[in-house]
Amino acid sequence: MTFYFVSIATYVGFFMIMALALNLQWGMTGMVNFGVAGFYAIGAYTSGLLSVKAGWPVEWAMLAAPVMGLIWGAAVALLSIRLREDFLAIVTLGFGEIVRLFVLNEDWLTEGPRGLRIDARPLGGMLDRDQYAYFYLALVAVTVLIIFLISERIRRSPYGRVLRAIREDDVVAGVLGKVVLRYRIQVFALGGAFMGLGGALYAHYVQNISPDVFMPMVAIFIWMSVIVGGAGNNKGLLIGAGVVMALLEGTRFLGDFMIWLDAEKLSALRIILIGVLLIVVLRLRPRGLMPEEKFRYNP
Amino acid sequence: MTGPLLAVEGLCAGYGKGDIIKDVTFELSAGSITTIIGPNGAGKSTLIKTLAGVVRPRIGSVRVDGDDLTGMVANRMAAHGVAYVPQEANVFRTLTVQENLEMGAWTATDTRHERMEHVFELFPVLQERSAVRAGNLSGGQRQMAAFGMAMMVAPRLLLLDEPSAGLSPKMVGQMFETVRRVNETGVGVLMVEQNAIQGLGIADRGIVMAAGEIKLNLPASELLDNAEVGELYLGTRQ
Amino acid sequence: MFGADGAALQNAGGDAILSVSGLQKAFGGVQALSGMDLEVRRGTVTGLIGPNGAGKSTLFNCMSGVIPPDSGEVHAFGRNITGWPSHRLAPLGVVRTFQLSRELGRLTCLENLMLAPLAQLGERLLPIFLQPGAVAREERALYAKACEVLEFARLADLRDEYAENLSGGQKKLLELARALMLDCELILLDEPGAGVNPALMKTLEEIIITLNRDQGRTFLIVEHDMDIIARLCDPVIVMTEGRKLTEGPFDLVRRDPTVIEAYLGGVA
Amino acid sequence: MGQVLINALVNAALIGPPAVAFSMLFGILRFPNFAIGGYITVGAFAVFAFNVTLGLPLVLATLLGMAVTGALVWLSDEIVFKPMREHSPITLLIVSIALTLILEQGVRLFWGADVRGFDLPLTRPMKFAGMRITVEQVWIIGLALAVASLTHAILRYTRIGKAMRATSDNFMLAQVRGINTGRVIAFTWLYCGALFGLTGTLGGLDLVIEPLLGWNLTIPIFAAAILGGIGSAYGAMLGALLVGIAEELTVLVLPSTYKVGVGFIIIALLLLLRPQGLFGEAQIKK
Amino acid sequence: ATAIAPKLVLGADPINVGSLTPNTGGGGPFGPNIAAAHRRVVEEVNAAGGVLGREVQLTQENSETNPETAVRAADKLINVNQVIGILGTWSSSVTLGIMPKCQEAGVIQMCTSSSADIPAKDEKGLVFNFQALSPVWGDAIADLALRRGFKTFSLMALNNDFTGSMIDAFAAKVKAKGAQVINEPFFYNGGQSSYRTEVEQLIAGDPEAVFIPAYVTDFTAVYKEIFRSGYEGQVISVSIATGDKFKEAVGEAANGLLHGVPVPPIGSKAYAMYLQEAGLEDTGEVQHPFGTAGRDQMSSLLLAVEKAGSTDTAKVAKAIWEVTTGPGKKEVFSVLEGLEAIRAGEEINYSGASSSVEFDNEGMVLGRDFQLTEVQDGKDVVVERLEFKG
Ligand SMILES: Nc1ncnc2c1ncn2[C@@H]1O[C@H](COP(=O)(O)OP(=O)(O)OP(=O)(O)O)[C@@H](O)[C@H]1O
Ligand SMILES: Nc1ncnc2c1ncn2[C@@H]1O[C@H](COP(=O)(O)OP(=O)(O)OP(=O)(O)O)[C@@H](O)[C@H]1O
Ligand SMILES: CC(C)C[C@H](N)C(=O)O
Ligand SMILES: [Mg+2]
Ligand SMILES: [Mg+2]
Repeated sequence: MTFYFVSIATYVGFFMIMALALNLQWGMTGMVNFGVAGFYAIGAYTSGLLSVKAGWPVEWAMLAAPVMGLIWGAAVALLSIRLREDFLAIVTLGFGEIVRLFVLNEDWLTEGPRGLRIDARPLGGMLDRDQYAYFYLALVAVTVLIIFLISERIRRSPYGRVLRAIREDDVVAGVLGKVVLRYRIQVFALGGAFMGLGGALYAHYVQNISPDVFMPMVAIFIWMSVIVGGAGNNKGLLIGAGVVMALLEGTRFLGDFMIWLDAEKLSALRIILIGVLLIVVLRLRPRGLMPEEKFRYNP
Repeated sequence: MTGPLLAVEGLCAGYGKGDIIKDVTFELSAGSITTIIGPNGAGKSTLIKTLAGVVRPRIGSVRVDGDDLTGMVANRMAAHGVAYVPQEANVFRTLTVQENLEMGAWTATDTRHERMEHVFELFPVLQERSAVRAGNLSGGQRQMAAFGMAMMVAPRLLLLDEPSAGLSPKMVGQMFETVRRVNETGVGVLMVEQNAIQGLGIADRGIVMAAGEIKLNLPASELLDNAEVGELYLGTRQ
Repeated sequence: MFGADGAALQNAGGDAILSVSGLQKAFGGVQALSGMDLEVRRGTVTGLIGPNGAGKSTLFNCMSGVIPPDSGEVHAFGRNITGWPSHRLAPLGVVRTFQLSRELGRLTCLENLMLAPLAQLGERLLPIFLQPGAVAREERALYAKACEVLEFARLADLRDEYAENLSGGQKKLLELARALMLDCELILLDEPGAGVNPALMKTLEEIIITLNRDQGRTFLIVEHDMDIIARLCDPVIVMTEGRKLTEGPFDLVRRDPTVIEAYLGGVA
Repeated sequence: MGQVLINALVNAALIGPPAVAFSMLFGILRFPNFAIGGYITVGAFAVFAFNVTLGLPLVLATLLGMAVTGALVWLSDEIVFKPMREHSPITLLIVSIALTLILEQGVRLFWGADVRGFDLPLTRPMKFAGMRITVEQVWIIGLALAVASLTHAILRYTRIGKAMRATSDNFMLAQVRGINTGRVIAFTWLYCGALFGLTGTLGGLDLVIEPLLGWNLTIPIFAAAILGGIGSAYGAMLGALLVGIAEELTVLVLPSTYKVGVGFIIIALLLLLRPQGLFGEAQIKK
Repeated sequence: ATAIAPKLVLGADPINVGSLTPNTGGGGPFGPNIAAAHRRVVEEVNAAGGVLGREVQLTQENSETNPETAVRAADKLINVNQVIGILGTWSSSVTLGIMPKCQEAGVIQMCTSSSADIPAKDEKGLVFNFQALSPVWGDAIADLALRRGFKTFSLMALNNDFTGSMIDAFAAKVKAKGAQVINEPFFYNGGQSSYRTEVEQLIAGDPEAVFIPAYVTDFTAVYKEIFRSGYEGQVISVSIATGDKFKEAVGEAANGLLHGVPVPPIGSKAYAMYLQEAGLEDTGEVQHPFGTAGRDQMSSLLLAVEKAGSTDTAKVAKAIWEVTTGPGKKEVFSVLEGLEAIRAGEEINYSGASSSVEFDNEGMVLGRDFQLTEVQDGKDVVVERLEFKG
């Protein structure tokens, strides 16, 4: 049982990384990113392919993932300079799908639908199975912490203030001399980098990735984490990630109590329950469990 | 019915926690104009929104012509003859000027054409721009459209929130003149104005609001002459 | 046309820091600007008046990079700024307000103001991590300044309120206060007085006058309140139908029959 | 090439009506409602139940199915969305995704995941000038056109339509002018619900009835509506046509596996040229 | 005759077995059958006194046909339920997706997936596949199709691993036998809003026959489109896509369709037993191609546990071969028969409902018959059969 919790905690960690990144892009800056799964995939495949096919040391491969995420984040932001919020939604959604189609179809590179087996992992072979689980959890936790601190610093700084101003009204921000485009690109790229790193950590943890992993559903879970936690609030969405995972996993144990249901009905019921609980949570806490805090300067 | 057209008693209302307007009581007699003045954030718009049914009252009562309309939602208020022109967001931006005016006549479609003629006479520029979406009007034109919408029905009570803001001096004069003429047909008018001199100029009574409360409620001419009021709210004292 | 007064005016102001020539802008069939010309001289508080729909706000939009003009040129501080994006203007020294206030709703009043000043160190990504001390110091200075401006605008009590929760007039005040936070030499105000309580507006006028006299800031003000124009502005430019009608000291302009006919009506 | 056009037209006709409905709902409630997938699926199964289980003729079953779906969609508003009116669009978006999961799985709970079809034999195409089209497809196209014109006429000329546009523009002001916004919104849900029910039938005819039917249509619908400019009935139809054509033409240059992706790229390019959508109007705030 | 059947030993730890089936998503039409079959076997065994005197405790999870969810489900089965084996994965991406976790924890996997990567990636010899690998399918179906005399083919397939290698094998066989593949074989994605372009592309060269390996959901939509396109040639697919539900959904238009599949030994004893257990009538058609495998998975696992006398997975894995594979042993057709025989000290060879269940040394099933079927009057009629020759 402990190991189950350790591994679930690790998955929560991935969600947290992704949610922090999304919060930076959307919660703080107002840039809708429906292509979360695409960035996740970019990170996962970059690191996976570099370590499996190019023979890079796994640590280097994992560091290349955020770089790749950064580049693509900047590219997507540049492409959508002129777009309104809802259009950014389609462009990013499309981006996520294209990434998935790419890994699905370019099997000469990615192994396509067969999936990529990744045996390499950091400190692989030096720890036994139990120790390794703890080690990886620690690795993910440290990453979450670092990204959290960076995000918090941004949020509390004048930089974060500009981001929120852009979120509210980009024309006003422009008239006040803020180079809106630069901020948008920086933030989207930074978020992309965090997502890339999240993808890399995920890939080397599950050790087998395939295009099916990066379906839009993953993006939906990340969005849920941010919304349930409280958009704009980094602490809140850490909780949000936990809550969403608890919903996803907790409902698994349903079967232990409702043994009279057959597997198909049970799995339908489980997803229905996730949906209902989600609606209830949002109904009770529309701005999330921990809404964005107001800033009070008291120097 | 010989009582007042509008009777407000002990009204409290607000948005989040805490009341913005506190224990407001006043009456407006039929066929009269009352102008509310006061500093920014005094709660003038909140009061008028509460009377229009946009903000829910927490305590107190609102009666129009003896009917208890307390807590009634805005569309039913409108059906009861209350016409309201908001301070902000007062036109349908994506509808054309003409459609906006038609929306003004929602509760009284029969006299729509004459009334529209009348509004166009008043503000010829609206006729010129009648096919333009209201969101693309200039600030003042938009204000005319908003006012014009309220002119599309024959209300019992007209609630105006800063109708003169953004209008050119010439138009301000015309607008107040129109209000006066409408009033003469027996419509009660309650109006918030920062242009106090002119606003009070056509009014029977003036109310000074500050910090959510009614500070003074006097005949308009007395208020205009009141030195303290002049200094604090009108900026007339040098 | 203005004789001696016109000459006096020439001397009163310095060189033109903002000039617009032949500006045209059409929306579909509506010619909002049709060859607008205008000069704003350094150190003046210039008024811009004209009937509703004359094209004043459109002119502001074209000058501040919010929309591109169809033709014509805009020069500021000796540079041709036609078609520049708005974020390049503030560093050059031009800032504007909006007629319908555009507050940043879910920022507090204080934040709305602290956001405004240009070239803040803390607005760049690396310094917030590498020079936290300097950023904090800068923030303290901004904070002090913002508090001061909030005080003037009588918004001090609301400093931690979200701007979306302000009253209509308060939003206009915030709009003005935000522009005053920037150290811009040229400030364009679109109807700062509309909806603001006249007593308070007087205080604000004093601030504008102080900024103009003591710091040499230049203002271009669109306003329909003739008292404000009379007290603040010299010269006054009148526009109708997308172009300049006349220009001069307010006392002269207000007696111009064409101006009375088009704009003032019987009242003023 | 002609065939490509016909194919694109059929695609568009399938996506068009729900895109119109999506666009209307977006316009009036200000959030992208991703529960459309669930609604369409429910619609398809409702029609299936009337048509196959109860043995009613397809046309009648469709009408009944549209009514049922309309009612259900309206009910979903009463129960789920109405109490959340004030909340941010993205929160509502997430809620609508949760709702689509519930609807889809609810269908699965009753009917399982098997594929199904209506009681209507498949037909071979009619041929002319080397192009092919089936009777069903002609119907689909005709219905789509009818829906677009009807919606346009309602919005433009009827009282309720004007009330809908006013409500979608400025909710508070609409109330102030005396419009019963609650009733307007209820009508909008019912109308759009009926369109989703219709899409259930058309989708079931063209593709296959199964719980994910609606989900598979969601993204093209979303893209078409946005592309057309929110709130415009003809815009949504034209958006659908462009999405259809984009996807059809892709295959001429790239492996068809990239079809969906290229559709997106073309949409992105179009939006870069015309950021407000095809029929949307740019707004300049002053 | 059950004198030796032991009663459940009270207080003994149960034997934990996990079932991870695609109850929703792409495998949704098949998962529930597999899950139900697993449960039936376990119930039967428990009712008869369990294995090694211990109760078998079954935990069932839904993979959603999605490796991301499946990995977490597997995590739960491994760490919470402490299962010795995870049975029933269907899609290759799921089977491969959970493989690292299973290998690390030493958990046996039993699947019906067809990716050729499965044996390659199974480093510990813990994976047993109850399904022929897809190249075998492609080869066999091509062989059967060629016997019908077609000379030109066009190919397209749902884009997944299962169909990918099948198409290659099919094309290779076709060419080897002197017929032609006239298009550049291509893939399409499931879950699309239309398949018109794909069909257009497929029939462009007017081939005599088209081969489309796919899953039932997308194939139904594709087939309708082919029919509506007016294509008059022969459509060939795999039987998993053309079951009863498919025929109901497309109605008469299904007539004339050819489909091939590795078949349970129809008419065999175990298959008949399966039909009875599942409450199905014997229609002479292939029913529950994967449910049958589910039965065989659970049966062979439990037999192997009994045989190994322990739940040590390495030993159990070895015992799986012992109870299923090899000549000269007593043939058993159900788990109870087998348990009885093992307890009686006999060597057994389990013959299943999905196949005779013989594994090669990589754990891949060997003995599968193939059959080509034609839909006539809404019914499957066998036209060719390719029997597995041991
Ligand atoms: N986006 C637009 N589309 C169509 N017409 C427009 C648009 N913007 C402005 N106009 C028109 O251009 C003219 C000038 O508008 P502008 O807002 O510049 O006037 P203004 O001088 O600021 O008036 P006010 O004093 O009322 O604010 C008006 O007639 C207006 O209707
Ligand atoms: N939506 C809102 N939510 C919370 N507080 C609000 C909201 N609207 C107004 N307030 C607060 O209520 C108070 C009164 O606002 P109101 O709009 O009634 O003032 P007003 O007298 O009309 O001012 P003005 O002359 O500036 O229009 C203000 O302090 C404002 O901050
Ligand atoms: C149909 C099955 C035999 C194959 C399985 N669906 C796979 O993806 O490998
Ligand atoms: Mg107000
Ligand atoms: Mg203006």
